[in-house]
Amino acid sequence: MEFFKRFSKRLGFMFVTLAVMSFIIFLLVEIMPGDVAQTVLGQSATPESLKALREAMGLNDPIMVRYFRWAGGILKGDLGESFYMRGVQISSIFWRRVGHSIVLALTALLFYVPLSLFFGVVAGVKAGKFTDSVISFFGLATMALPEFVSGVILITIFSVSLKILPITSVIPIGENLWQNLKILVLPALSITFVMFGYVSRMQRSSMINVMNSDYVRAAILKGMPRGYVIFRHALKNALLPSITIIGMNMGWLFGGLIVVETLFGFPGLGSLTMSAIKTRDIPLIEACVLFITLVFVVSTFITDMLYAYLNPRIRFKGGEA
Amino acid sequence: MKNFLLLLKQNPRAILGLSILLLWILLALLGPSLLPYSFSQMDMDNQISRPGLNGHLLGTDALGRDILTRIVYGSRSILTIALMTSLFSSLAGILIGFTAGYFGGFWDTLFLRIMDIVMAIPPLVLSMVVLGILGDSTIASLTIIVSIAYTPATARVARGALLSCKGSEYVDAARIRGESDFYIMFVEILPNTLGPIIVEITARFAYSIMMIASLGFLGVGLQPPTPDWGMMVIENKSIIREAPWAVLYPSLAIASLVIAISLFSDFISKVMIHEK
Amino acid sequence: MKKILFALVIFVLGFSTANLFAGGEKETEDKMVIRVAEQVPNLITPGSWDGQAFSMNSSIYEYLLEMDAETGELHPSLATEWSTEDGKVWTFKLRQGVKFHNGSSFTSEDVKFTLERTQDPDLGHLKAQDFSIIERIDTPDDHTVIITLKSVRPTFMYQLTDYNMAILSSEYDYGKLGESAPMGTGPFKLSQLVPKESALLVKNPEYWEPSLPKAEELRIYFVADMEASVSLLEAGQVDVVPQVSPVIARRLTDAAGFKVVSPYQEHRFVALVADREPFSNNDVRLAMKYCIDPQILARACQGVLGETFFYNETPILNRLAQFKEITFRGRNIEKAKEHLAKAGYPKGLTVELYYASDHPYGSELAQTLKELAAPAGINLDLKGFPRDIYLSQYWLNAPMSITGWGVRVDPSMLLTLAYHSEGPWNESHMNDTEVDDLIDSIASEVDNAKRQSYYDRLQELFVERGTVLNIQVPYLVAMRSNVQDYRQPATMLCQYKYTYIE
Amino acid sequence: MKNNTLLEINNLTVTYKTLTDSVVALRDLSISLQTQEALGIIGESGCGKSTLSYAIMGYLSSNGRCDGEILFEGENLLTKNQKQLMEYRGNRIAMVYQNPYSSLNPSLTIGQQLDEVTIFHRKLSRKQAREKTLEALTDLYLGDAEGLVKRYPHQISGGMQQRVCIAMALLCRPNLMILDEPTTALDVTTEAVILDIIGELKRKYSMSLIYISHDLGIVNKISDRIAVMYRGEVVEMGFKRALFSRPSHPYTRALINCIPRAGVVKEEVRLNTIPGYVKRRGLQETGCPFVDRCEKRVPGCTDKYGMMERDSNHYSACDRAYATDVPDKEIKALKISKEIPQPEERILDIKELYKHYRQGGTKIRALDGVTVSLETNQVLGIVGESGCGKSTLGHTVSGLLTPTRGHIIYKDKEISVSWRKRSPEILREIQLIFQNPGRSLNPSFTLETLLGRPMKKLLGISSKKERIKLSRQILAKVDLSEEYLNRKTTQLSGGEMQRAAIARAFSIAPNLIVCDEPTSALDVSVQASVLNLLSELQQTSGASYIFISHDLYVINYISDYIMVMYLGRICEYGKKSEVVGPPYHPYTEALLSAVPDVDPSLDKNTIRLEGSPPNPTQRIKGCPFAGRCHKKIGKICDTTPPPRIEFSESHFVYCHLKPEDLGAV
Repeated sequence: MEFFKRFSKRLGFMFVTLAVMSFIIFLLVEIMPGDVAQTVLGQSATPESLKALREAMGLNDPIMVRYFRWAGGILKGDLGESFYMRGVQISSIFWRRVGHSIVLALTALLFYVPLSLFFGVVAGVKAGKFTDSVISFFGLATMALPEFVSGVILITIFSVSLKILPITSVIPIGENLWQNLKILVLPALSITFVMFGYVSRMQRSSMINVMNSDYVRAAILKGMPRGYVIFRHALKNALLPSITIIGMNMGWLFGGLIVVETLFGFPGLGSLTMSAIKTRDIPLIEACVLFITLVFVVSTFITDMLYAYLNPRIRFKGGEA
Repeated sequence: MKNFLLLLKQNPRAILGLSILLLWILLALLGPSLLPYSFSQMDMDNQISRPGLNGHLLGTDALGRDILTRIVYGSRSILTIALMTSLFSSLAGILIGFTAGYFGGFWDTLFLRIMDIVMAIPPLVLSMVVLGILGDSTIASLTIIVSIAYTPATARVARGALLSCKGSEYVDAARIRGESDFYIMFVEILPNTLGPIIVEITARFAYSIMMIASLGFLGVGLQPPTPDWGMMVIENKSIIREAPWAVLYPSLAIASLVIAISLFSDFISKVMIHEK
Repeated sequence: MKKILFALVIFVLGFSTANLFAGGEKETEDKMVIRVAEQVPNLITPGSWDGQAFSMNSSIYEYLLEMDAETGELHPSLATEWSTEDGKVWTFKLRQGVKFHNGSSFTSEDVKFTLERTQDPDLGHLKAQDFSIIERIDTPDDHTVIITLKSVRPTFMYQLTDYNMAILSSEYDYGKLGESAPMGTGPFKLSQLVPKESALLVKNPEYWEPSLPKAEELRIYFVADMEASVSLLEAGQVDVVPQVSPVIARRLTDAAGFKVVSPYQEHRFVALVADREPFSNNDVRLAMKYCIDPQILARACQGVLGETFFYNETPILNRLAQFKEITFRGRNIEKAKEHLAKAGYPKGLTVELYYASDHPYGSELAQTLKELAAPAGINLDLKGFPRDIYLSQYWLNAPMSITGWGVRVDPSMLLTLAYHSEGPWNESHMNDTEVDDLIDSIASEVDNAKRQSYYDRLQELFVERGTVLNIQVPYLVAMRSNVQDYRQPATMLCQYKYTYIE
Repeated sequence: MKNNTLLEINNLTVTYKTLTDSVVALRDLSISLQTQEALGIIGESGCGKSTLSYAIMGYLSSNGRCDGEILFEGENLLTKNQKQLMEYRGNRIAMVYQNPYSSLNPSLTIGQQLDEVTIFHRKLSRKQAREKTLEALTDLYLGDAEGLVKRYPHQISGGMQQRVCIAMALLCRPNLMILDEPTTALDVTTEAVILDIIGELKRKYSMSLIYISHDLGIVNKISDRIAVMYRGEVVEMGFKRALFSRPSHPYTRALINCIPRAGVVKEEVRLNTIPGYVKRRGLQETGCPFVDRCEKRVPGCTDKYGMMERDSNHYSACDRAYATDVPDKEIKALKISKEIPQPEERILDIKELYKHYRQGGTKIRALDGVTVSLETNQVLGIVGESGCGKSTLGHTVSGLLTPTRGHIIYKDKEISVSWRKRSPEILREIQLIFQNPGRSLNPSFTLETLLGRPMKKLLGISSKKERIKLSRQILAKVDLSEEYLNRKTTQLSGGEMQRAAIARAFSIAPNLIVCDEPTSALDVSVQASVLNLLSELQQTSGASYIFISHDLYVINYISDYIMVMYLGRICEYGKKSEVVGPPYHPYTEALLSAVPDVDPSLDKNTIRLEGSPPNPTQRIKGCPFAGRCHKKIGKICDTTPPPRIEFSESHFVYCHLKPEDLGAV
């Protein structure tokens, strides 16, 4: 029962956050200097054409009316028409790009989550010894590399000198991402560096805390072999906090995505956001930023629930004997 | 302070971090006057020349400008912005975190919801949108934007530190002496929460350098010709085949500075724990 | 529970790594395909097309007349013949049996629609000013068009070769579909367009010239930066990459299997705005001119002065016939300081220089100009913006700016646009009656010798008190050596129908 | 090695290498333990008793170094590596820890954690192991064992968790069980039950025990022989009766005298205190560890030193406990008149006080209608187990908490409001002393600021010089020297910190001081000096106290009136002598029987209170104690609130029993 109550409360918060977020994004783009119509028409703008375009885009209506029209559209899945590329429906290019970004994000997750958890645990168990200082130093070094720095280094190694991986991620026409998985490797690796450093350090400290806890000492003094104690007693409690950390870091991951997709020209949501901001294509900016926020909020929610479900102290709150 | 030096001696990694950091600070302060070239001086005779050739230790970029000078100048702007950012976001963080944590109830939940919302947008995206809109990013606008992006994180740490002290008896003792809330927060509790807050400030320092460099890379960094490490990487990316050093050295500069600070902040957190 | 989780992770990891390296080569294609990597296109509807995505539009749309890439003469295309007696009334005979891609037939009605469309106020057509000269358009039959101008324009036929004057179908709604589904009478038809990513064009089976186009397909990849496009070229994934930088051009010509052509020159006009401080005073303009060292500017753009790179103080390209050789004043900091002192700025001045930071040569030129002007005390405060923001927010009302201008075979078209006091794109806000008269008489003068004398006078005037620094940069196109017969005349429209792969 | 000696430890020395120097935890320690024998180890905190237990289990932290030998059934454990030790741990030597909650894995069910012991050591199948587990749980009188095995540790009470740990230790019928302060974290009544069970199981499975505690009373109850440890050494070892009646080492004698016991009251005697505090032991230190604090010190003490057999089976490192060449320090009794001084006027009047607050959805009834009053210059002692509302009462009086209903009248002024709305005089006149001295003084301030602040704030003394003068005077009163002024709290010992807190409270001459368990966080010897200080200051300043504690003997020592509380309500109230003697409220009777006494001769049969622990969230219609009362008459106790029975005009009890039944002991 307690778990369900917590679940519905968090769900409520999530929707509230999303609603407020959508309004803030709408507001943020509203306060943009410069007139939207002027941006679209560019150098060919004449007073009459500006008026006509503003009318067509309904820019003269009060802000709240426009917000609810836009929000209504979003809920119905219609992301509206791009200001910049007139006549082009945003959803036509948006979802394809989102698909690519999610695959890239998942590949990055597949690379760094198992690696950082494994090395975090090993460093924690062998705290103070040589392996620990090697892993910690490596973790610290990689954490300090912004995505584009590690990307540039990877390019110079793999593309410029070894020439085995493409320097830029372009999907030939008529093919899809699954036929060109090679373009995923370098972008995913660049993100993996930063995230690995961060998560492995967290996992190491949580592992050390658990190894020094009373119940691990009690288990050892019950005569249980050290390996068994680590696997059975320590690991489960040590991995729990990492779930929230990975969930909380999705925001960082998406920040990284933007940098990496720009560096490698990867046709994903990040580079789309970048070109939207560059061309001030307002509906596209709103759609991209809202989607990034949605993914972030949903992932935090999922990791919260996963943490609550796996942690018996929260799942079985009631039933005090 | 005594055991600070003592601990330092036993921790080679911290010494490494501290020395690199001091080197960069020294370079930022004295560097420009020592170097023969100015950061925008164009030596047209040897554009894209290899490192070490004709007087350019780290070679030159496409416009024949000395890369070493530009990196040294770049360190000056990135260090100032990062320093100011971590200070502003920490001050704001402490103020917000403390008030929310101390008064609790409505304010606390309001604060948590706002923090959720502000942190919902990844800091980089938030800054990108705002800077993309403002157009020209100066040192001031970059500092403000990055500080806003990082205040939630510091506020959360400050709030956590306060909550751990708020329950202890010396706060109750102060209360029944009739002390004002302000006195309790900033005279009684603040000195005991300096540990985690200082650790947070140094960590924030490292992260803001990474973020400023990333913003530069995305093209919303400082207006040229003032050198900005992130911008240097993207400017020279198009000649990465001919002049890999023009891209590599700024990247290594960023990496070295951030690693140095992370090593040092790692050490600071050990000292703080030892202090308790 | 833990064991299943573990097995799942191993399976997924194994699957993705195996797949990564099994990319494998696609099956070799028998059809002849030309693959192009180009800048991400901005607005592509004719009329508001700012001329970036050449390959796509120049293959889908066609024009009344076509320019020969070598000689620059005009050849019949959709119009078979054209004639005028007094330069005021022009008659065009149209080609028979031509069809639009959507099947509708090409008639004089479509030409009339295209010309009248330039004056549509809601559209903001880029050629509105040039074609306001038209008095009346008559279409006696389906294949003849008679255009009566308000005043004599001997070179009027060149106006019809401008890239924005593609012949559009009167029944097709370009306002709504122009960006998502462009449609014309050209040699290639649009088969698939993924905005901001790629475009697939296929051979137009009913093209009026049966033997053309030679290639079956034209695949265009829109790639953000030039380095990425060149790496695709080197990796053999594309055949042609337009608009490469001189550095890369040099690298490719050295390497085997590639070649670089330079079809024409482009302008980079540095506008010294005449109606605002500080450049309203001609002395300040002269001071700025004395700071310029063309050799340094050429080097900054990796070009060679006099070969791929030219500089003068008039709006006329060195390579054009109308160009008048005037000896360059040479860089002279002392003279520059004198002029500044005379103009009332003994201690120098600061002026904001706006430019498009992501447009080729933009940031290099801006930073070099700042470096060149500094010794004379002129401090240029650089303001770089992405191209679209620059064009829409800052261009036309900045004190000093660098803007890229395409080439026009007939310079008078450029002069009326940019330097006539009523010109829509008068970025330097020039308001000089003598210049206006010269431009008007050039446009209307029938006699070639007399017209050339006006050009010469105009160029002397610009050197004396002009408001422009005309930096001419090369437009380089890199391609694999097996790409044959690549043609791109001064109208900037590349003619892929002739190109073939060996 | 005599034939039935189970464990023999010879010259065991353990040193820890810290950052700056190395510390000696155990020095040249020798103990032997026979089969089926219970050895009690008593010693104050920091004397190395836990280090001893971990040394035996072979689990010293990485910077620890062990010399000497630990022979268990003839085998020297120190020579064994971790793999070989595995065979001993949990199988032949088992250990139970102080904090049951943290020694059970939070994310494994209780069943899983017990089964794995027999699965590993006895190679049983999963099903057989579960049977053994259920069997062990019923041994510990844990009803509904089937349900318990599926639950997680956080779902059961502290007492039950400790029983589960003991069951876990017994699974393989170990020959030796080491108990490291197993009941310190539990309530007195729960403690009594567990101690009984341990005694029973020891006999049933003929195990030998090592019982480690700082509380001499508990050790008496469980063990036959007692070893007294001080700063890493055994100073005396022998049978408990001989040790209590005729202690040989001065430290043992001092230790026994400073523990408040039945019948020891402030009117008759000042508690014997041991000056100074336990210092860390360096490598080079030789001679008697107690020399710096011993009253019977003679020059020879610092060099000649060593354990010797005083009489049969009674060893000690020194026999000068009752040496006459140095006279006993004469302890001047407080000049307190026998009976309680005439009440000048009523200082505090509490009427029908309620305090309910909400914790995560459930309503906690901390105070459920308390009416009591206090005269000037008197000490009201409040005693009760954890969760009975005694601290909440103290906090509402001192203004930290606002009462839900009811009135608190202080010198005919209504103060049932929180500290925000109280006038400065009230804030000055009512002070609060906290349980944990370390946390009640701000760690980053010096004593000077700590003492100066209240004077500046509440007495308005603006001049710094004046404040320092006053601070010096008050420090002298709590016998702390002047140079303590510029020391930070982190540099003080536990006792010194509490004395500083008391100084701070008295620095502004309050009339009413609420002492919330001021001594329970301190060592026994330090506790005595604080209690003496508090009663002295109370007499000289004429202030009145509300003294809260869970230790009945401490309350008996210091208070004039005693109030026994249970689940937010009063069970019994009266003068000290009336409450401690018959007639009793059943709960008082149970409490008195449960408190272990230092004197082994009076072996009391403890009243075992079974039933569910007190749960403050339930609405109580009848008597709060009905659920556990051993004298429950019937339904009436559950349904109707007990009437108030007056034994004298100052002594009353809330109970349904007739007065004469309550008289029975």
